[in-house]
Amino acid sequence: MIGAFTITPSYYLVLAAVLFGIGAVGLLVRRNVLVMFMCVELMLNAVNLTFVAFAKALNDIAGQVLVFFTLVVAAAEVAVGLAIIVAIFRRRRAATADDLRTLEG
Amino acid sequence: MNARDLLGLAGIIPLLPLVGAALLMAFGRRLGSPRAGWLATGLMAVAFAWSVVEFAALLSLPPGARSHVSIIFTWLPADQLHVNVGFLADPLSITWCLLVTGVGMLIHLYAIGYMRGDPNVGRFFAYFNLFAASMLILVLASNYLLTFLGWEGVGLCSYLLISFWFERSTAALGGKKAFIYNRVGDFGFMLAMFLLIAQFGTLDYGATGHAALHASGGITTAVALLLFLGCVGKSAQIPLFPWLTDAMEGPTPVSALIHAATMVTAGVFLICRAHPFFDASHSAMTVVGWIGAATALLAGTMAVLQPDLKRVLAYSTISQLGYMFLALGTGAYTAAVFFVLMHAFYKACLFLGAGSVLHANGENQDMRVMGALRRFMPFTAGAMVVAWLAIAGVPPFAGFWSKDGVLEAAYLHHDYGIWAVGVVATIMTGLYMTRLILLTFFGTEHWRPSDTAAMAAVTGGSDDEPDGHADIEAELGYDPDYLPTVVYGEPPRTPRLHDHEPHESPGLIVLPIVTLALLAIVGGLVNIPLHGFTHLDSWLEPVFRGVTPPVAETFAGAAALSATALGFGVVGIIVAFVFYRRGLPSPADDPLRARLGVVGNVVGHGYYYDDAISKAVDGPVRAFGTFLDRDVDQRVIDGAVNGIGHLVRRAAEGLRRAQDGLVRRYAIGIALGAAALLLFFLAYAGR
Amino acid sequence: MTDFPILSAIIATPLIGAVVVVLLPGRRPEVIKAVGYGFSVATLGLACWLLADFSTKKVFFQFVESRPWLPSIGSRYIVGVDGISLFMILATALLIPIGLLASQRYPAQRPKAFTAWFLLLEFSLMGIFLSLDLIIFFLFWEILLVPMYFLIQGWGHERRQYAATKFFIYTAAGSSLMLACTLILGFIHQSDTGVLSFDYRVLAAWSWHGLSGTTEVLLFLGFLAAFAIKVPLVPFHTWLADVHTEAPTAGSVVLAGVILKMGAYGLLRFSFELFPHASVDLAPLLLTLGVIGILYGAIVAAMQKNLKRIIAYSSIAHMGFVIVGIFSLTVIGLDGAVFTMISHPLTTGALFLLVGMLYERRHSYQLEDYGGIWRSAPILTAMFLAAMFAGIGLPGFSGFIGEFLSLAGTFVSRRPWAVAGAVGVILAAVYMLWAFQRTFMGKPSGINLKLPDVSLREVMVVAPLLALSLFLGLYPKLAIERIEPSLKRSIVNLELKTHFREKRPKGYAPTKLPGGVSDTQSIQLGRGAP
Amino acid sequence: MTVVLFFIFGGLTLGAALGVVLARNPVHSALFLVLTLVSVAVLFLLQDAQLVAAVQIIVYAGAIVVLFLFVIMLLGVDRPENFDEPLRFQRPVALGLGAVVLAEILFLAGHRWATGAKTAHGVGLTGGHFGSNIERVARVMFTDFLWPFQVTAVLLVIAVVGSVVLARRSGERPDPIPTEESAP
Repeated sequence: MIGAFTITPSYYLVLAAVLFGIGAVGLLVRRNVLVMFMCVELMLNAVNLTFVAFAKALNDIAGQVLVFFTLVVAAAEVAVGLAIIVAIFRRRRAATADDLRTLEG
Repeated sequence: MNARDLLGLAGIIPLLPLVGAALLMAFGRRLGSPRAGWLATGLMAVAFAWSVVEFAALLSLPPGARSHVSIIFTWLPADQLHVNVGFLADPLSITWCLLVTGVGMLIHLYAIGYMRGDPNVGRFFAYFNLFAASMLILVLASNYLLTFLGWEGVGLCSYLLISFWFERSTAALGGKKAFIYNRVGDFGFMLAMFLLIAQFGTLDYGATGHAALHASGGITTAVALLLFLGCVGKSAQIPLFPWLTDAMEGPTPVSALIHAATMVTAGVFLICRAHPFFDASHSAMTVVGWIGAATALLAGTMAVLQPDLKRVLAYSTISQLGYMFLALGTGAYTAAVFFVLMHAFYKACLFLGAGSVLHANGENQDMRVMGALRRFMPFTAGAMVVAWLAIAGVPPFAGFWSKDGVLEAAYLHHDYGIWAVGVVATIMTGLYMTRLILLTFFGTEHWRPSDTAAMAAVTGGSDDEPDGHADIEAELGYDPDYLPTVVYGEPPRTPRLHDHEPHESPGLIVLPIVTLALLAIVGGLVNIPLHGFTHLDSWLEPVFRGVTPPVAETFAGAAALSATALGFGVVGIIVAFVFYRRGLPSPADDPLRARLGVVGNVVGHGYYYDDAISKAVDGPVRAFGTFLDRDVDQRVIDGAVNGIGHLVRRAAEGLRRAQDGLVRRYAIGIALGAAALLLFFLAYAGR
Repeated sequence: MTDFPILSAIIATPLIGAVVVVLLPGRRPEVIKAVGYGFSVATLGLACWLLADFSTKKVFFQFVESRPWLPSIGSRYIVGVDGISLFMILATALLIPIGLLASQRYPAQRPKAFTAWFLLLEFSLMGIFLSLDLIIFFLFWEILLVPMYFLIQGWGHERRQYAATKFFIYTAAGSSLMLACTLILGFIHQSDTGVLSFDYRVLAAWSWHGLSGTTEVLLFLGFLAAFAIKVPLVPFHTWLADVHTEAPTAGSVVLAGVILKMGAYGLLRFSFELFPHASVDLAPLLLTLGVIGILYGAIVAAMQKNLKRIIAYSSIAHMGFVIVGIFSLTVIGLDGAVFTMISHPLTTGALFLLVGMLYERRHSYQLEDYGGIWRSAPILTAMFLAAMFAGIGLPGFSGFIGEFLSLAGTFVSRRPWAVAGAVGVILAAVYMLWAFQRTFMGKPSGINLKLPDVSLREVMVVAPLLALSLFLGLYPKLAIERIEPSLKRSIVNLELKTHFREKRPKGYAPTKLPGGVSDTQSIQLGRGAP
Repeated sequence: MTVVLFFIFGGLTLGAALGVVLARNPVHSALFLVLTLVSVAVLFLLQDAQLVAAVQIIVYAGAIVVLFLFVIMLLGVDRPENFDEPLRFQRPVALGLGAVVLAEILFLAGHRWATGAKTAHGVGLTGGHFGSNIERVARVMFTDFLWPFQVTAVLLVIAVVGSVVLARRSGERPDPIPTEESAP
C-alpha cells in the first residue's frame, strides 16, 4: 500500500511553496525586525528545497551547487542585516520595523 | 589732371568732415573751446573749397557729360547684388555739396561763438562734422544703399544734437522723437530698396533710373510712394511732421544747420535723385504734390499763434518744405532745388538770428517777453528783417523768385488746386513771419523788470534761482532746469536777463548771420525766370533730362502769376501789421489770438495732432504693450511653462505619500509585484 | 593644407585649459586667470588661423577629420567646417576671452571654478559648431548645459537658482526630442540601407529620398523643438529673459552671443539638408514665427523696466531676423541670417558687457535707479551709444547689413512677411532709445553723479567688439564671401532634392555652384572630398 | 520508508515555520527556526543531497541561528511582542497575497513548463564515474560555477567588512531615552 505510494518531486515543490508562503506572510505581518529576518530565511530555505528537488528530478547536481550560493547570500545578508540592526539599536532603541521610517518621502 | 580725374576725387568732400569727426571724438575734450570749433570749421572750409573745385570741374565738361561715378570699393556683395561705395558727381549732388559745405561752414563758424564756454564743445563739433559727412555721403552716393547710410547718419547726428543738452528732459525726449519719426520714414525707404532689389536686382541710381523707364506702372508707383514715405519722415511732412518742432530743443546752430538748411531737404534731394520713378508715376506725383501743398498750408496756420521764437521758425520750415514737395509733385524739380537753396539762405539766417536773440536774452525763447530789440542788436535785427522779406516773398529778395518759380510751375502744370492751396499758404507765411519780426524787434519792450514784477503773479514761478544754480550753469554751459521751449497756451515766461540789458552778439555770431542775409538778398540771381538768367535750370538740365518744365507762354502771364502770389503774401503782411504794429499790449495779451478764438486754439495746438498721437501712445498703445508683457508673456506663456513645472510638483507631492517609510508596506508592494510576475508566467510564459 | 588637425585642436584646447585650471592650486587666482586667458587666447589664435586658411573657393566642408569612435552604434568622430560654422567658431573664440576679461573684477568669488566652467563652455560650443556626426553633435549640445548651469547658479544674481533650473529643464526638454529623432533617423537609415551611420553627410545624401513625407515632417519638428527653444522662437522664449537677468555678465554675453545662435545654426545645418521637403513646406510657419518674434520681442522689450531684460527681449527680436532670413529660402536672405548671427554677438555682447559695467558701479539693473549717467561716465556712454545704434541697425554697423539682407531676401520671396518684419526696425529704435534716455540722459542725482567712468581694461573689453561691428558693417565682403558658397550649396541642394525653386530678383541667373561641382556631388555634401 | 519520513519531516517543517511566524517571543521564533532548518536538512537527505544537508545543519542551524540568538540577547529584545497590527489592511492583504502567491506557485508546479524543462548536460546525481555526492558537487562547483564561486567569495568579504563597519562603535552616545522630565 504504502510502498506503491511514491513521493514525486511535486510533493517537495508543494512543500517548498507552502514554506515560502508562510515565510512571505510572516514577513508581511510581523513587526519585529529579527523575526522578519527569520521569515526571510524561511523563504530562502523554501527555495533551497526547490533546488534540491529539481536536482533530484532532473538528475543534475547543478541544483545542489546552487544551494551553496543561496546559502552564501543568506549568510552575507544575515551578517550585514544584523549589523545594521545593532547599529540602529544603539541609536534608537526601536525594535519594530514601523518605527524606522526616517526615509519617509 | 583733367576734370574727370578731379571728379573721381569727389569722395574727399565727405572724407574731410569725417576725419574731423574722428579727430574730435578722440581728442575733442583735450582741444576744448574754441580750438575744436576752429578745427571743425576749417575742415568744412576745405570741404567747401573742394566742392567748388568739383563744381568747376563739372562746369568744364560739356553739359551732357556732367556725370561721373567713382567706385571706391564693393561694399555689399550678396548673391548677384553688388552694392558699391561709389560717389556720383553730377550737377545735383555738387549743388547740394556746395549748399551743405557752404552754409554748413557758416553755421560751424557761428557755432564757435554760440557754443563758447560749453565744456562739451568737442563732442558738439564732432557730431557737427559727422553730420556734415553723413549729409555729403547722402548726396554724393551712387546708389540707394549708400544714400541710406548717409540718411541714417544724419538721423543719428540729428538725434545726438537735439539731445545734446541731455540733462534737459525735453531735449532727451525731442531727440528720441525725431529719431523714431524718422525711422517710420526709413521703413518706407527700406521697403523701396527691397522692391528695387526684387524687381531690378540693383540699387544703383543709374541702372534703376534706366530700368524705371520700362517698368510697369504699379512698380514705379510703389517705389515712388515708398521712397516718398522716407522723405515724409526726413522732411517732416504730413503725417510725420511733429518731430521737427520738438527738434528745436537742440542748440540753435543745430536747428539752423540740420532742421532748416540741410538735413530736412534730404527728402527733396532723394526725390530729385529718384525722379525717373516719379516721372513714370502720375499718381505718386499727385500724392507728393498734395501732401506738400497741405503741409505748406497747415504748418503755416500752426505757426501763426506760436509764442516761441524757434517753434515759429520750425513750423515755418515745415511749411516751406511743403512748398518744395509741392514743386516736386508738379514735376518742377529745378524749382524745388532752387527753393531749397534760397530757403537754406534765409531760413539759416533766421535761425541764426533767433539764436543771437536767445543769446542776448538768457536763452529765453518767448517772443511775448521780447520787443524793440532792434535798438540793442541792430545787425541781427537788420539781417532778420532781410530774411523776413525774403521768406515772405517780397521782390527782389531770394524768396520771391523761388516761391514764384514753384507756384508758377504748379499753375502751368495745370495743378490748379495745388496752386491755389500754395497761394493761400503765402498769406500764412507773410502773417507769421511779420508777427515774429514785429514782436521781437519792434513794438514795446516786455523784458523790463517792471514787466517782470507783473509777470511773477501770472506765472507763479520764481525768477532764476541764485548762486548755487549759476555754478551748475557754469559747469555745464547751460541751465539744466530751464526748459526754454514755450508751447502754445502756456503763460508768458519770466524774462531772463540776469540784470543787464539785451546786447548785440559778438562778431563771430553776427558775421555768418549777415553773410546769409546778403545771400538771401542776391541769391535769387542764380535763377531769375528771364531768358539768359536761368542758370540753375540749365545747370541741372542734364540731371532731369527728359523732364520739361512748362514755361509760361507770355511774359505777361508769368507776371500775372507772380503778382497774384505776391499779392497774397502782402495780404498776410498787412494783416500782421494791423494786429501787431505796436507789438503786444502786454505779454499775456495777443490781439490776433483773441480775435480767432476757438480757431486760434485749434491751430495753436497744431490741430491737436501731436497731442492725439501722444495720447494714443500713452493710452491704447501702451496698454497693448502692457497686455503683451503682463498678460501674454508673463501669464499665458511663462504661466504655461511654470504651470507644467507646477503640475509635476503637484503630482510628485501626491505620489510621495506612497513613500511613507513603513518598510512592511513596501514589502507588500514587493509581494504584489511577485504575484503579478507569477501571473504573467501563468498567463503567457506557459504557452 | 597641412595635416595638422586644426579643428580637433580648436575643440581640445579649451578642454585642456579647463583641466589644467582644475589641477592648479586655488590659492593664486592671478595664475589661474592667466592660464584661462592663455588657453582662450590660444583658441582664438587657432580660430584666426582657421580663418586665414579657410578657402573661399570651396563649397564643401573643409579641414574634415573622421575617426572611428563608437562603431557599435555607427557613430564616428567627424568634424569639419564650412562658411556657416566658420564665423560661429570665431565668435565663440572671441567672446570667451572677452568674457573672462570682463569677469576679472566681478564676480570675484571662486575664480578657479569660474574659469574652468567657462573654458568647458567654450569646449562644448566648439564641438557643437564643428561636429558633423549627429551623436557627437548631441553630446556637445548636452555638455553645454552643465557649465552654463553652474555658471548661472554659481555666479548669478538673486534668483539664480530658479533661472538656472529653468534654463536646464527648458533646454533639456527640447534636446531630448532631438535625441529621439536623431536615433529614429539613424535607424530608419539602417533599415533602409543596411548601414548604421550618424554621419551628417551620409544622412543628408539619403534622407531626402529615403524618408516618407510624414516621417520627414515629424522628424523636422522633433529637431525644431530643440532649435526653437535655443533660438528662441516665440512662444518658447520665456527662459531667456529670466536667465539673462540672473546670469553673470560673462554668462549673458556668451548666452546671447553664441548659445542663441546654436538654434539657428542647427536649423541651417540640419533641417535644410536632412529634411528638405519639410523645410520648404513649413517655411511659411517658421517665417511667421520669426516675424512674430521680431515684433513681439520688440514690443515686450519696450515694456521692460530692467536693462538686462530689455536687451534679452531685443535678442529675441534679432533672432527673429535670423529665422526670417533663413526661411526666406533665398541666398540673399540666408546671407543676411548668417550675417546677423555674426553681428549679433558683437553688438549684443557689447551691450551686455556695458550693462554689466553699470551693474558693477550701481548694483542694479532697474531703469529707475539710473539717469544722467552721461555726465559722470561719458566714455561708457559713448560706447553704449555706439553699441546701441549698432544693435538698432544703423547702416555702417554690422547689424544693418544682416537685417537688411534678411529682409531683402524675404521680400524677394515672400513680401508680406518682409513688410511686417520691417516694422521691427522702427520698434527697435523705440525701446533702445527709451532705455538709453532713461539710463544716460536726464539730470543725475545722488550716486549717479559720481559713478566712475570706464577703466582701460573695460574699454579693451568692449572696444574690439564695436570696432569689429563697424568694420564688418563697412566691409561685410570679408564675411559674406566666405559664407556664401555654403549657403548657395544649401539652396542648390534644396532645389535638387525637392520641387522648390528659389525666388530670385528679376534678371538674376539661377543659383549655381562654382564650376566642376556636379549635382550628385552637391547632394553628397562633399563626401570623400579632402 | 521515505514516504513516512517525508510526511513526518514535511509536517515538522511547516509546523515549525508556522511557529516562527506565530511565536510572540523572538527567542521562541529562533528556536522554531532551528527546528525548521533541521527538518529541511532531513528533506535534503531524502533527496540524495548529503553535502547540502550537512552544510545546512552546520551553517544555518549552527552559525546563523546562533547569531540571531546572540543579537536577541545582546539587544535585550527577548520580550513578547505585541500582536496588535497598527497598519490597516496589512494583515488581511498579507494573508491574501500569501494565498495568491501560493496558489500561483502550486499551479505552476503542476505545469509542464516548470517541471518538464530539460537539464543542461552536466553531472548527474547518480550514474557516471564521478564518485560521491561531495565529489560531484565539488566537480561542478570548481568547473562550471567557478566564476560565480569567486564572486560569492568577494560578496562574503564585502559582507564581513560591511558588518564590521556598521557594528563598530562610532563613539557617539545613543539618543537619550525620553524620561518624564525631559518629555515635552
